[in-house]
Amino acid sequence: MMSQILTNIIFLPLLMAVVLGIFRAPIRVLKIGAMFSSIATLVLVGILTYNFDTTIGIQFVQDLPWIKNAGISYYIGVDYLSLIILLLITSLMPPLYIYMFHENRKGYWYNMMLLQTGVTGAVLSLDLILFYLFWETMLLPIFVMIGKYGNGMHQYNSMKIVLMTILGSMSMLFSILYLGYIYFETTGMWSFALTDLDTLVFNAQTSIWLTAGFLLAFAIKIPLVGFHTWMAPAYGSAPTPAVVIMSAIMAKLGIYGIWRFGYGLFETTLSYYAPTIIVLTLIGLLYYAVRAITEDNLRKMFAYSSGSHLSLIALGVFLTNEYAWSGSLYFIATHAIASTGIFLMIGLTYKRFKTVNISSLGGIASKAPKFTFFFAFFALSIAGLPGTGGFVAELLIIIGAFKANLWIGVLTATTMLSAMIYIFWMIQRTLFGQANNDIEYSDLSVREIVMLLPLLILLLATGIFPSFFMKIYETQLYFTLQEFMLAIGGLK
Amino acid sequence: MLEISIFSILAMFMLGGSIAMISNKQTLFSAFGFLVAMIGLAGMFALLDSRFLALAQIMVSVGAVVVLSMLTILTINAKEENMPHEPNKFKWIIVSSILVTPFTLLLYKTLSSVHQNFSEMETVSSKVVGKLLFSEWVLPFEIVSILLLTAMVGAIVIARKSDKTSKEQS
Amino acid sequence: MLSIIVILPFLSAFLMALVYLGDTSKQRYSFYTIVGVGSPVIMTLLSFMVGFELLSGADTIHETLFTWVSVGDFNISVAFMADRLSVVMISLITFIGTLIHIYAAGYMRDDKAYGKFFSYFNLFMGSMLLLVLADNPIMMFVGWELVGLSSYLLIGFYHTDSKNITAANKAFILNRVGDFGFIMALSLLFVSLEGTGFTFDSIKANIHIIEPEMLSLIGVLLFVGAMGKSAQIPLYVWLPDAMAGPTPVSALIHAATMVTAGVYMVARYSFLYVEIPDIGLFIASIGAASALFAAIIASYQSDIKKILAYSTMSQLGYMFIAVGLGAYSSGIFHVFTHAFFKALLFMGAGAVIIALHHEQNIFKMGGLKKDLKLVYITMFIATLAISGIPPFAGFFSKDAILVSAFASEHYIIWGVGSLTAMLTAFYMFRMLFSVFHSESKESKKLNALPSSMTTPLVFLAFGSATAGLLGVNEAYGGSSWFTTFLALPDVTIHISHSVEYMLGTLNVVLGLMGMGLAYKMFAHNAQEAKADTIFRRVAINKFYIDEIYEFIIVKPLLTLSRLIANIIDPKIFDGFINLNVWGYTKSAQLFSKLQNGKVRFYAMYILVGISGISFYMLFKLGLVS
Amino acid sequence: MIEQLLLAMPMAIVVIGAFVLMLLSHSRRIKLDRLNIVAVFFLIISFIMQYYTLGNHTGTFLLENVFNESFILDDFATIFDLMFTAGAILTLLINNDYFKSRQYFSGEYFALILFSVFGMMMLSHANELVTVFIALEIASISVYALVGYHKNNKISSEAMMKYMVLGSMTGVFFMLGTALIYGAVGSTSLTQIATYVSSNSIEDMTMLIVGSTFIMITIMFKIGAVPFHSWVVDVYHGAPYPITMFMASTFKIAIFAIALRLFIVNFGSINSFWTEILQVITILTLLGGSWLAIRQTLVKRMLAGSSIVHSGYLLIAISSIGLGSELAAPAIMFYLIAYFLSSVGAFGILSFIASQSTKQMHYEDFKGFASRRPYMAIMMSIFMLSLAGFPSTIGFLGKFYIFTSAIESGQILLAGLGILTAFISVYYYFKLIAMMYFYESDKPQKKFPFDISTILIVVMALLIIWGGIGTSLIPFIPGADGFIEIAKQAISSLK
Amino acid sequence: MTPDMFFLLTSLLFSIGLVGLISRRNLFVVYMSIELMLSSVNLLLATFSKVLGDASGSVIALLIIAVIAAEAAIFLAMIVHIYRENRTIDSDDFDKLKEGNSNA
Repeated sequence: MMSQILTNIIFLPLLMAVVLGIFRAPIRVLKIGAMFSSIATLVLVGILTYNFDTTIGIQFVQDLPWIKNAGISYYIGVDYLSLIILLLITSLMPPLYIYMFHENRKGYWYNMMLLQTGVTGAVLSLDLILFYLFWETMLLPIFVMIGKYGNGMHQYNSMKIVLMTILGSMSMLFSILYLGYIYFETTGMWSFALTDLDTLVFNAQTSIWLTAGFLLAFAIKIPLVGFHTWMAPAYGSAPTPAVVIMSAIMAKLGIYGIWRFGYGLFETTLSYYAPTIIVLTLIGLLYYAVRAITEDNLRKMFAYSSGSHLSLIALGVFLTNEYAWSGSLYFIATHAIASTGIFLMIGLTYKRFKTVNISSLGGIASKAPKFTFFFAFFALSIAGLPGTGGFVAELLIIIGAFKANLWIGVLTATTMLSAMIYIFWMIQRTLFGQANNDIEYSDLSVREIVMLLPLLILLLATGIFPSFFMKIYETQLYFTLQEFMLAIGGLK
Repeated sequence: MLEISIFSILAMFMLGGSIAMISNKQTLFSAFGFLVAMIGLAGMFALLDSRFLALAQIMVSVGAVVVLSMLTILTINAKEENMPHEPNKFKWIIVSSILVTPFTLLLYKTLSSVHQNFSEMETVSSKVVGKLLFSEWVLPFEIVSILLLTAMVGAIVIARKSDKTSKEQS
Repeated sequence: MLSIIVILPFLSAFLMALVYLGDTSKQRYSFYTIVGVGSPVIMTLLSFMVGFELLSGADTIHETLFTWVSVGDFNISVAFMADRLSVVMISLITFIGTLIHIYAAGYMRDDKAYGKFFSYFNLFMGSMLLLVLADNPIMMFVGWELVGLSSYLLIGFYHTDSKNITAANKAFILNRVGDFGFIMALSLLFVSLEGTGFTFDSIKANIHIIEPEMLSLIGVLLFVGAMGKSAQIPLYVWLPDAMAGPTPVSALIHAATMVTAGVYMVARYSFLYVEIPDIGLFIASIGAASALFAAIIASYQSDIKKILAYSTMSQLGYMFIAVGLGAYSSGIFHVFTHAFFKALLFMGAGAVIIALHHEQNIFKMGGLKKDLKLVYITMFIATLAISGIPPFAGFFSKDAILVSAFASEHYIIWGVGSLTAMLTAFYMFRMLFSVFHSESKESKKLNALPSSMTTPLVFLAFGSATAGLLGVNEAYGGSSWFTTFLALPDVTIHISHSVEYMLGTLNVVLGLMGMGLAYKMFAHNAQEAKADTIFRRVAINKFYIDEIYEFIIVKPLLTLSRLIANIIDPKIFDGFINLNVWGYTKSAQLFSKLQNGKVRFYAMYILVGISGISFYMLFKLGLVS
Repeated sequence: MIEQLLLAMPMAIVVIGAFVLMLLSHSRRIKLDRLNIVAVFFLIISFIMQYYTLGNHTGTFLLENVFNESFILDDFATIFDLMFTAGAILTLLINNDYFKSRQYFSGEYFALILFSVFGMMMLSHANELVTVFIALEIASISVYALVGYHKNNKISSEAMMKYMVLGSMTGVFFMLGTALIYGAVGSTSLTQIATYVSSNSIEDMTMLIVGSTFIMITIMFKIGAVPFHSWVVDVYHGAPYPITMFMASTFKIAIFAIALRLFIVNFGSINSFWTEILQVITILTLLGGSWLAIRQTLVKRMLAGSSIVHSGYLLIAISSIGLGSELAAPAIMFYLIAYFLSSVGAFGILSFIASQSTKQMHYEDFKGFASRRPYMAIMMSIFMLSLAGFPSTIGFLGKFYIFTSAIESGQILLAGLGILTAFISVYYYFKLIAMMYFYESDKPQKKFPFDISTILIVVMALLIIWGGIGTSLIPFIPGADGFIEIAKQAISSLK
Repeated sequence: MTPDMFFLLTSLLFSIGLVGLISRRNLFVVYMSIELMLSSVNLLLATFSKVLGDASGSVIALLIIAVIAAEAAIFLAMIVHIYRENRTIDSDDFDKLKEGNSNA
């Protein structure tokens, strides 16, 4: 059972969707089925985590030949890095389904199940082509969800996100193919397995180009500044569950990619790109934050906020010291939870007031205190409020940044300031002020609280007991870091 | 020497005929030009010791094809006003002549780069041709018949007046 | 015990929040009062117990709960430490806090969000105690941040008025500017000390391994943090606006406790600052400038709470003069005495405001001394105390500061301090006389004040009168008990008693001069100053600092944001993409123009292709040379 | 002898079928779907017979004493034969509804299809250039007639006229090339040409090279390479749906059958000579095709434009062959299978929709298609994704092999351009998906019609998915591996 | 008499056919141009036949004549059909399928 647990985790939602689809399940059954698949995967991941050995790297490996003569294999496994994102995905799905409880359009549910399979698969793949398959597959449900169920210029925006991300993945595909070819040239066999490709030695020029291919894909997905113009429109148009997945999971997969494939394959070349990317992330950190200040649409505002924080995470990844790395990894998790929270709140705002424009909101606090509490809590946790996980992560990244360089440190520390400005101004205008008596302000229902409470508790827990959560990755993260340092010869 | 003068005359006929064909406004005159060229070609075949070919050329090309075309021209009874007016014809001819030059040059240079002389050979009589057709070339010969059949079916299909008046689009 | 002190207020805050959110419509006055006021009482008792423990000889008390983060050398535990400095602070905070809680139970009685208020209030207490009792800089920073947050919540307590929220935002963001400095300082400190542990004890032990330049930078950045929290130039602008919150909030947070966190922090890092006296001088200069500046503005304000706010800022300036010049104990001593009389002044002001139906302009008050006798007396004591009239508390603490300024031979700072002392007396009595002495302007019936509001005044008045006695120095026959108890690395003062007497006398004289001037101008017919000279206009408008900030920071930031939104994003980044797309579609358009439907054109394209290939072949095959 | 005759049977059956249908078509009493069944019957028999000859032959000649070396029997040809017959069967069956809905179809239609299939089969088996030319003419002439089949329709006639003029024009170049090769070699037998090529140096083979370049021009024209592409969009548009499908899938493959044979076997040692020309043409084709496809509003025209792009991908692999890539030839075969499945499916759905209305299929007409016909929409999406090379479809693997072969042969930039155009193609394929899914329809949902057309479309869709993700884990069922194995087997039988 | 002369003649005839094909709008002339091109190939084949002393060239030419006949049949049928439908044989009149006219 344990040998196939990952396969089950990946394909359970897809299987459920296909079975339900073929039998044209009525919406009620569909909901139950989706919920069941999400909980079942959660349980499976729970079992997995329980059996997870934090002292070794990749485990629960399943390596089966798939397309033999191209050396493509069904090669999956989980290590500390993927486990964290896996935990996030599976634990965010049930709240999302609770959120979607009243959603009666079937496509929503099918797409969400597909999406779960896509992102889970991408995280667990250790074969580059398999990874590419899932990487692209997860785009489809997003494409449909934005285009079909979105608002605003949703058709245009969904095309935009798909085209921009596919541009990235095509460049990645090119690098993957080239990598495979180099392996073929060296060994006479085809293979796209990460472990095989890791043994390759490239010449510098090739490596630089190959890395560029990967980095473009990840930079667009994250998105780093300059590659970001799809972000705000897509977030603005997407329906809430899609936004949550995009911000909480998909953007993180960009970081994950850098970590897994960047550090897995191109240690030395990555340090060639590091200065450029560090500059980009620092610009992004401030750029998105400044942009968010005057943004009126809540979704877009938090899209920019997301961008800013993901720049921070990316920065941490490229700073390559234990603080920054640990902080980045921790931030991946906590930011995912916090942004899930805030985007769900924005979704609830939209459900209530039929708008997410700050200028049309206001005075919620005096009528709906629970709503206000949750909203403010998640917003503040995005801003890195002490006591929530985000604070720990930001602190670690800032320390890491100072360790790397004084000026990087100074610019990184501005994150303390920048998020504050737009978030507090936003809170002032949305939650506070005079209530409009013409609008009915209904407070959170029990169902909604049930959906939000786990997120809140998780955020507090990660903020108060971080060392408990960090145990999952500590050992292996340092190990990876040491290997990297050895590879670039930077180990003292 | 005699051959050269025959060749020159035939070549002149052929070139003149074909130039007339492409430059004449009147379709019938074009067809006559073409006929002249075809007959010239038959002469050339004869000059090249391919008597059977010359015969076939006269019979098929001249007798059948050209006459068929002329018949068609007459059949459809195209009036002068239904014929295309081609005001820029010569402009096009000049432009395409310039464009075609590299190709002509290539073709000629290639051809003349290899063979300089004729070899001695017996006249290609119908006997030789028949022998070859049924030995070496039997497969092409067989499928040419299918080609002709196909063309026939195709021509029937195309030229048949459709009795139905369905105007729907493809 | 320490952990209970810290956790208890958080728990009670959490409990009240839960109950409050459960059903906001219910009043539940007694529940909230018991929980909300009860927990500070317990905390006070516990603090005193800790204090006694230390008095009875213990040096420091440590308590570790659990490891918070452990990454590489970054081992941070949730741990508490009580040394003498912090025990003074927690006693002060819990004691004054309790009194203000009691006062608030009366003040806020009719507020619908009573439960929420106490929840916030306890949250604040918890954060402040965490700040003070933290055993490592990171925990201190956590408390520091949470203090800022609760201050934000409390300033914006009346959230239906957008102005209040703006004030709250301003407070929080400026605090965060300070925190920005603080976190940088901490990170640099950690990075410089990497591998030697990161508790106050270990930092103290290893501080010498840091290069002086780095240490100076850390010192400055730490002080930036203090500037934000303690409202020093240039990060002070939030403090006057913060008066938007309920008066107990102003009393607790913006007078007695939170704003002194900066002073506490500098004192906490005294081991660091003694290594870098230049930075100390810088701190002292900022303090002096803030003191004078605030005093001038205070002299032209008409809102009672704003006068007190500027006064607070001015007094904080004194404290920074002290800690900057190395007289840490004097600074903390001033924190100690100031807490009593400033809390008292705010609570008195709050009582007046409540009595006058939320009137805050001192020039619309007057002649209240008969109707609000208790308030008048207690406030008079406090005013005397703040003006540095012996034997009230303020005299001793302020005198100690000015003496150390004089002794350190920074005469300009000393001069500014003395001038400010006179101004302090002037504006405080200006306020007192306008409110209580001058002719009554309105004849509305006064609101009755509940005893829960007046009783704490008495306690504080007693404190204001006597707290100074704890730190009477040798010149005045005392033993500087307070200084001895704190045991901070003060600079030793070499100054004769006669000079001290002279300075003390000068202070008293200056104070009396200010008082006299105020009496002359405001005791009978208080008039608001007219903006007739440039100086007055500037002073009344608070030197236009808010406007300057608006102009040099807020406006450019918003402009930049709009620039990104309207130009950079759509025109440059999207523009680049769209340019490519445009180029592509344009070439597609041109290319499909070739598809004009005419067969001879198509044949022509084929000929062009053939021609091209032939051309290439001619050369490639060497058929032409 | 008998055995030899049996080997010729698949082809003979097709011709016999054509004759039978020609005769039957004159009978007014026999309905079209009966004729359809007859045609399919012959094709299926031929298909089955071919299937059993598969895997037995490498380079033997049929009736060598009669046909000399004109008719070659190898797996390469057989696999192509299988594709042609399968293509024709699918064309006939999937369009069953379409025939019935259109008045203008008559019995000769089936005869012409069968003649055309015969021509293509001959093309793949021919080992002699004149035979190739005649076979090509048979296939082309049938298709000319088929394109203009809807005679009352002006665009159908127009398409026929264009195709005929341009097709004949380039056909002449084939013959000219043949003549030149004959002049150089003294024979038109491919075997002799191969011997000649391998025994001479490039400098001595000017005439042969120029001749084969002319032949190449014809091939380029037939596959729609820029600048010989201009007919593609117009003719695909003008032809009736079944014919468009037949041309896009089957006929195009037939051209590659002969192109590969010539390029790999006969000009095997000198094929790097054309690399530069091919690369330039490839670049033009990729760009031009995507330029054309991106501007279309009519789905059929878009597919026509995109078929040019697909030719471009195939051309990348062809020049890779010239540069010595081992993978390129199987990659082409595999890609052809992938493209065959996807385009048959896509055109099948178009023709299915067209059979129910007389409207032209614009992008706009697909608005809300997903809510009217959810299953059809899913399948159309699968076809579009496969054409776009989206992973988990066979189209992705096709591109995978093409691009790896390009990288292997060092054509990095060309592979890069290919990937770029693949990216652009995402736009016009996804636009259709967007149209289907992003709009609601006010018309009621229709039931899924179970008939032979739709079932075959489903089969196509399943094959595409299976070809993309099918694994070798499940025994006996060839997945993606199976297809590429077949392709490799075919290529290896050439040598 | 050298083969060169025939080669020149062939090249010229073929090119003239090509020029006629491209520059003329009259479909008859277009058709005849194509036939002319094919015939010039025939001439080439016959020349080669004599050059190589191999009768095969002539046989191929003979087969080509058959192809010419087939093409003639289908071409003429097409012209007849097109003329009947449209009353014109001007190839430029047939541009319904041009780009941007997708409603045709």
